[in-house]
Amino acid sequence: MSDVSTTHEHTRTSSPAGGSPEDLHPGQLEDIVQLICPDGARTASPGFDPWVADVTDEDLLGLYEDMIVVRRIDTEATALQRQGELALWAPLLGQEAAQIGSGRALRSDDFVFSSYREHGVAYTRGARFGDLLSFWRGTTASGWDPYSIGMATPAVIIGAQTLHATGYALGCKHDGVDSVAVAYFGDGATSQGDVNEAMVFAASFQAPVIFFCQNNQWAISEPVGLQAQRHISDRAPGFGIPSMRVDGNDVLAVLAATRIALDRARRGGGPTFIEAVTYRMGPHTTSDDPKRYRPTGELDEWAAKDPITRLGRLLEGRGVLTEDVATRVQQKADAVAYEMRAACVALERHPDPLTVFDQVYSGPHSGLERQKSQYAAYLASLDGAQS
Amino acid sequence: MSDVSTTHEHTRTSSPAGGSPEDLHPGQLEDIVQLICPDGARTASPGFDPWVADVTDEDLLGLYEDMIVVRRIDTEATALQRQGELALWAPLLGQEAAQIGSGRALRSDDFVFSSYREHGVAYTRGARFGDLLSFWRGTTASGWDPYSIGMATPAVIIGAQTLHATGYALGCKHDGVDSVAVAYFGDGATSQGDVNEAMVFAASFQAPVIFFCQNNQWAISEPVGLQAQRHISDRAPGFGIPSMRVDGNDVLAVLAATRIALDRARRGGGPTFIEAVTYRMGPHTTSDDPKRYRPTGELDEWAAKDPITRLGRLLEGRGVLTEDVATRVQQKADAVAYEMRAACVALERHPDPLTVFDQVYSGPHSGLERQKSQYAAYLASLDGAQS
Amino acid sequence: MTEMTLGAALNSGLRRALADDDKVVLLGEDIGKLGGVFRVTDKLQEEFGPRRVIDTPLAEAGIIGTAVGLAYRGYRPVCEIQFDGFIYPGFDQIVAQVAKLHYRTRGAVKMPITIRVPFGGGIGAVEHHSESPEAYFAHTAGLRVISCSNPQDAHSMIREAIACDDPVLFFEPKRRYWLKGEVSDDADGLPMGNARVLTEGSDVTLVAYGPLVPTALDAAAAAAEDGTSIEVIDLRSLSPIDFAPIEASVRKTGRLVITHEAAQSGGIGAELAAAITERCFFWLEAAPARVTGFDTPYPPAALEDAFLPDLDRLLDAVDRVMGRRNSLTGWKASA
Amino acid sequence: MTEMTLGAALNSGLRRALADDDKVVLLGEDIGKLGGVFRVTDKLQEEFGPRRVIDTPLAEAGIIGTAVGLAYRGYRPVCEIQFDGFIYPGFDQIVAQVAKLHYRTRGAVKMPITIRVPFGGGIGAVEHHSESPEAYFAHTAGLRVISCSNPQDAHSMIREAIACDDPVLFFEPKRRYWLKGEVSDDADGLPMGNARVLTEGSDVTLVAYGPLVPTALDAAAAAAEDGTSIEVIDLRSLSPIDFAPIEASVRKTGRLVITHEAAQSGGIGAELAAAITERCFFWLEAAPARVTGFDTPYPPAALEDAFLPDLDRLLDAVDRVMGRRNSLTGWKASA
Ligand SMILES: Cc1ncc(C[n+]2csc(CCOP(=O)(O)OP(=O)(O)O)c2C)c(N)n1
Ligand SMILES: Cc1ncc(C[n+]2csc(CCOP(=O)(O)OP(=O)(O)O)c2C)c(N)n1
Ligand SMILES: [Mg+2]
Ligand SMILES: [Mg+2]
Repeated sequence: MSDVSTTHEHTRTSSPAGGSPEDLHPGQLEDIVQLICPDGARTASPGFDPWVADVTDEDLLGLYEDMIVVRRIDTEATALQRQGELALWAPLLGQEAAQIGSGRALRSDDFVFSSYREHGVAYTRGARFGDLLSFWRGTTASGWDPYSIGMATPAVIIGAQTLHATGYALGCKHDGVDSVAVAYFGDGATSQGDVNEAMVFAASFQAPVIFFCQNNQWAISEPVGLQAQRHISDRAPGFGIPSMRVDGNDVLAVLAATRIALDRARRGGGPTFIEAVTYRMGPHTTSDDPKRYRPTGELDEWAAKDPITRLGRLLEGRGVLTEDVATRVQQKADAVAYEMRAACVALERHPDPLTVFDQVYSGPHSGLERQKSQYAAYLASLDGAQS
Repeated sequence: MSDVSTTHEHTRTSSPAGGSPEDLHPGQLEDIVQLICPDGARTASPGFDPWVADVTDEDLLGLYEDMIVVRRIDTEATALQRQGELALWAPLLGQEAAQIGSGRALRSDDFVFSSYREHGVAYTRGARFGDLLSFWRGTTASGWDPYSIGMATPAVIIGAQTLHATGYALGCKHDGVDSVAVAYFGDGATSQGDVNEAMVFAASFQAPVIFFCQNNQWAISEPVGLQAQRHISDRAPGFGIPSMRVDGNDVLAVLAATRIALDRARRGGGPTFIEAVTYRMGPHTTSDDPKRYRPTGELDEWAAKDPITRLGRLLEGRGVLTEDVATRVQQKADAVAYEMRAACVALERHPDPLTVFDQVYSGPHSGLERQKSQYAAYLASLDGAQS
Repeated sequence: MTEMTLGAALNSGLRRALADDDKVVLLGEDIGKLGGVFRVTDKLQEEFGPRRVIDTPLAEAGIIGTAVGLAYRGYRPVCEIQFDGFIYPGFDQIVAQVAKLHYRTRGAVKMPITIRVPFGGGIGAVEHHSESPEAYFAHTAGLRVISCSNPQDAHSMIREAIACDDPVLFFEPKRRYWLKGEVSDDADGLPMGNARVLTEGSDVTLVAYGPLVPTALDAAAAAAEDGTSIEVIDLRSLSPIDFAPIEASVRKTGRLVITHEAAQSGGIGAELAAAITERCFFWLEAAPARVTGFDTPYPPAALEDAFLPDLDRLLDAVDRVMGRRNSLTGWKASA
Repeated sequence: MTEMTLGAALNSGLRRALADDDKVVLLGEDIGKLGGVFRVTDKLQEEFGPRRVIDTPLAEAGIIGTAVGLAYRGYRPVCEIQFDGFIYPGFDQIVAQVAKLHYRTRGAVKMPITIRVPFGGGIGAVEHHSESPEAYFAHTAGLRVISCSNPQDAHSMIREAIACDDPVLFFEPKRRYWLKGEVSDDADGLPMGNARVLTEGSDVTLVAYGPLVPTALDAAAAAAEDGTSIEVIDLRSLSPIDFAPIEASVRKTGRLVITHEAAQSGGIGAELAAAITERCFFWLEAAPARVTGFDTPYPPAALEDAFLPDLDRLLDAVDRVMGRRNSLTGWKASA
């Protein structure tokens, strides 16, 4: 007798409640939502199409431009790092659709809690270039003022921000507003206790939060199979959180899924989990060497599913992306890169040493004040000694 | 359009893979495995029956006796606490079947990692009474030598032991033995990061570990609905861990489920999650006052599903539990209680103060040695001053 | 002025904070219907509803992390950690997030989070229920760490902590929850960051905080009978430490004894001894003495009397710094 | 004797430990194929297989908690924490389980777990990658805390830590991973618990550990040119502290300077200053001086030179304890 028949395996790839998978997601591969195929074909999806019915070709071109721009930002930042202008950079290469599709779905009063790789999301929120880079240059501990763009300071501690998003969402709910908090994190992050606790709290409080996981297949050198034995999207339902698995290289599918989740949250339906299946085409950071662990061929395989190429093909097919338009988009991207580089090198490299004491506390602190004045005296004495 | 149809809800109560629920668990209520009804009737379950086919009436009587005894131990310990012989006690009242049914399924070379309420499990492992109580009396930081009975020192930090069980199980696997680690924890514990990380690690390593959750409906004053929006057993499959939901007041169903999980683990099938649905009929601990939070009627409702009564009815019906036998069992329980009380009061109340320094480290430690000798000198000087 | 226990004074301080500012929310395990295992939040959920007094799932990182998000949203969360020994699962969120977010965001985001921790031993509890983890937080930049020792301070300081825009670790002396005292709504106005001189004295400065303050006062009374004059200082703020009154006192007495229940190595006493030595080296007649818990885990209840600083150990240290006798080297009292 | 970097010396120490005892297993994030982000475990998985060198899921509590279970089963786990600032999610498992299980079980269960932590700043890294959390662990009973400062010690001490039946927090000075030195398999035999006098001196005792040991040696060399004789002591063990050689040194020099990168308040320097004052009060010519990181979070890279103790700050402190000048009070050097 096999024990398999006596226990609840629950572990097969789940299909949506009601209806067969085919009815709902004609375009999907392996139970994944896809609206634009790698070859640029638009596939119909009765379940998701209505959520992007209002998206015009103009809008699509906008998303295309966004993706071109953030890829250019990424390339430029990588170059800045190689040139010693940045200390480090975590490339988003390959994840443009996941970030632009979700970021562009948000309202300005929504609030993003991200990890360190969400430069594309930050771009959609309107982060200034200097603020995008000062952290990576080592000038400041972080960039933008979170309240100015509705996006928290990125969390480096893996997973911590998912709880912050949950708490923020609880606050929105208690405030009676329909703003939504969105937590971005990676596949590796799903192993952290914090992320699982966030799902418990979000489900318990029915908080208007979206857990947006970019499954880019890798956590530094560790493949996603080490972190999860099932699709990552299979985890949330057990916590009482509905989930979706979308092609993260399909900007339209990501947009649709995010809109669905936002709508549910705004209408009091609580949290939703989205797994955007994508790929980190670059190194983990500029310090990393993926050659040590990436199987040969894998990169090529994913290059064939490139998020920008496929939307480009669709738009070309529709005659929207003409050569002229493509040139204009590229010029915009170059202008952005130029502006960003200028903002980068303008960032202070040698702040006043005494600022090390600033903003530790919001009010006076006797201990720090003493250390600061002693340090000031010391610095002055050095001057004295040197003079 | 409703978003419900477009997202994978996955959230309905799952049924076993293949076959209708009725085929597999005729006796179950709400998708729960049950072999003995509250009225004592034995219900058939094609999936689970084969796993207890070898259980004789004599064996059942043994389980019955175990439950009577551990309930008596529990009552006696509560009395000892009221009389000031114990500082605290965490009653297991109501959870006898969950603990005896699982504990008796284990081999001596299996290893238990429990929480603080598993006195019944400790009894099945052969813990001595003094060792069961010295922690609660405040005499020692813990009781038994874990290696002597194959059961770790109970964990007070909620959920921590689930990771220990996972690590131990990984060790068993690497040692090439078929011993299994069993982690016991409560419904409240499922909210802790550690428990979720344990599932991630166990699934990733395919460790031979059983996650045995006694869902006794309460975490101190918090009802299980605050911790989990779905059945607790619904959580594990998303981690890639098959799960079962059994009537935790049905000792036979618990035995069967535990055997299934043990068998899978021994054969290299990895972890299993068991939710034993039961009820904490007493206070959280002797310091707690459930009147502040327990809805009226709830206790009565569960009293009707008492684990001991139902097995008693079954055995009476079969003519196994005669009045004579009942008396013998009661005498055994009383004898155990008597022996335990004696062991309790014999426990040292005033250990040598200098033992406070013992066993912090396994080897010499200059810092502690100095503190110890200074403290010894101080104590000696007090004697001197008082003489 | 009303007489109440320290626990009740906290309860009334929390009630006032909830009433005064609707951004104040309480989060914790069993703080609702049960009113907390020590009843410090008794009836507050009934009064302010389950959106202000929130029973959370059982996870400390979850509690603190959720509070961080609420603070981002403009709330002033007050988190209850059920017992000292259960704060560690929340340690990362406290140390890496709560403590650092103001610095990280260069002041853009405030973290007015209060984390209430019943701490210390002496109640005969089982493991993890009697710890004194305050030094971990006092070593963590970005946090303020305070502890009260009497009902009036409990009431005033909890309100001040909640009103403070910085995160505050609030250590409640659990074995003194039942200590009674007069409480008025307007305290004497001594800010929570300040130490308080409780008894003036000329021979020895004795610094304590939280649960050991009453013990220190007893020691001063006993010493006074023997003709030794002790200045007892209630530290109140463990980070930052209010050094001015201690410096002033030590410059007068020349002798310092510090006491806490936490392990000696790296405890608050180490910082106090080091800093006072730096500041008052030429005034010291003897090395500052520390009377503390040992460098062991908190022991089982049967051994806690051996572990905990008490009157006799304080007096022994007083004798030592007075050069009278020295248990450490075996020189016995002649009495 | 071979010349190698400190990182390579750790690698070879780990390799020896794996080869000598098949109960030794390595656990961590990215320690397998990648060989760790600092390559300290480079090629070890290739050599010993994925059951001995285990890439774990991304969760520090999971790593430590799994190690506890392995230790229960008789293994000797060596856990790598990728960077100092990522140890906090594992804090509860370390402080409440790893540290206490031997005491809790009255010696029945041993916890021969080594937790490797690359720590400290100076590498221009982003937040959480430059912290010095050692004081948290030195304040925790049940742990041993050590730190190496040169390749030979790295090699010998990691092997000794793994062989030790108690849990050991092993702090690796990450900015010195590339420091080169001779390494032999048989070290000089100085146990990991002992401090080492690196240079004899008569004027000032200067205690450092980990990354600041080379800085301390530089300071001693610079001071020697000015005619000041400094005795540099490499602490090596932070818990317990090996006081004997420091006491002996201070009784000779009368002056103590202590340095570390961690925040000053409640750091190792506080304990050292307090304890040495207790032990050597009548020999001290000046209050022990601490040259440390400030009581702030570790700053962004552009400010780390301001934060980190360096040669000049050490010399300033030497001048101060020598009574030569006092930057603290504004008395400037005449030079
Ligand atoms: C608590 C913690 N542990 C370890 C790290 C080191 N670390 C930084 S990124 C990373 C991998 C994260 O992988 P994933 O969550 O998949 O995100 P991705 O980098 O792929 O975007 C690790 C281990 C960290 N930042 N925080
Ligand atoms: C980390 C931690 N937080 C809080 C507590 C306090 N506490 C002790 S038991 C308990 C409830 C546990 O509920 P559950 O897991 O359902 O187990 P049960 O007591 O019902 O057996 C709580 C909150 C603890 N022991 N550890
Ligand atoms: Mg990833
Ligand atoms: Mg429970």
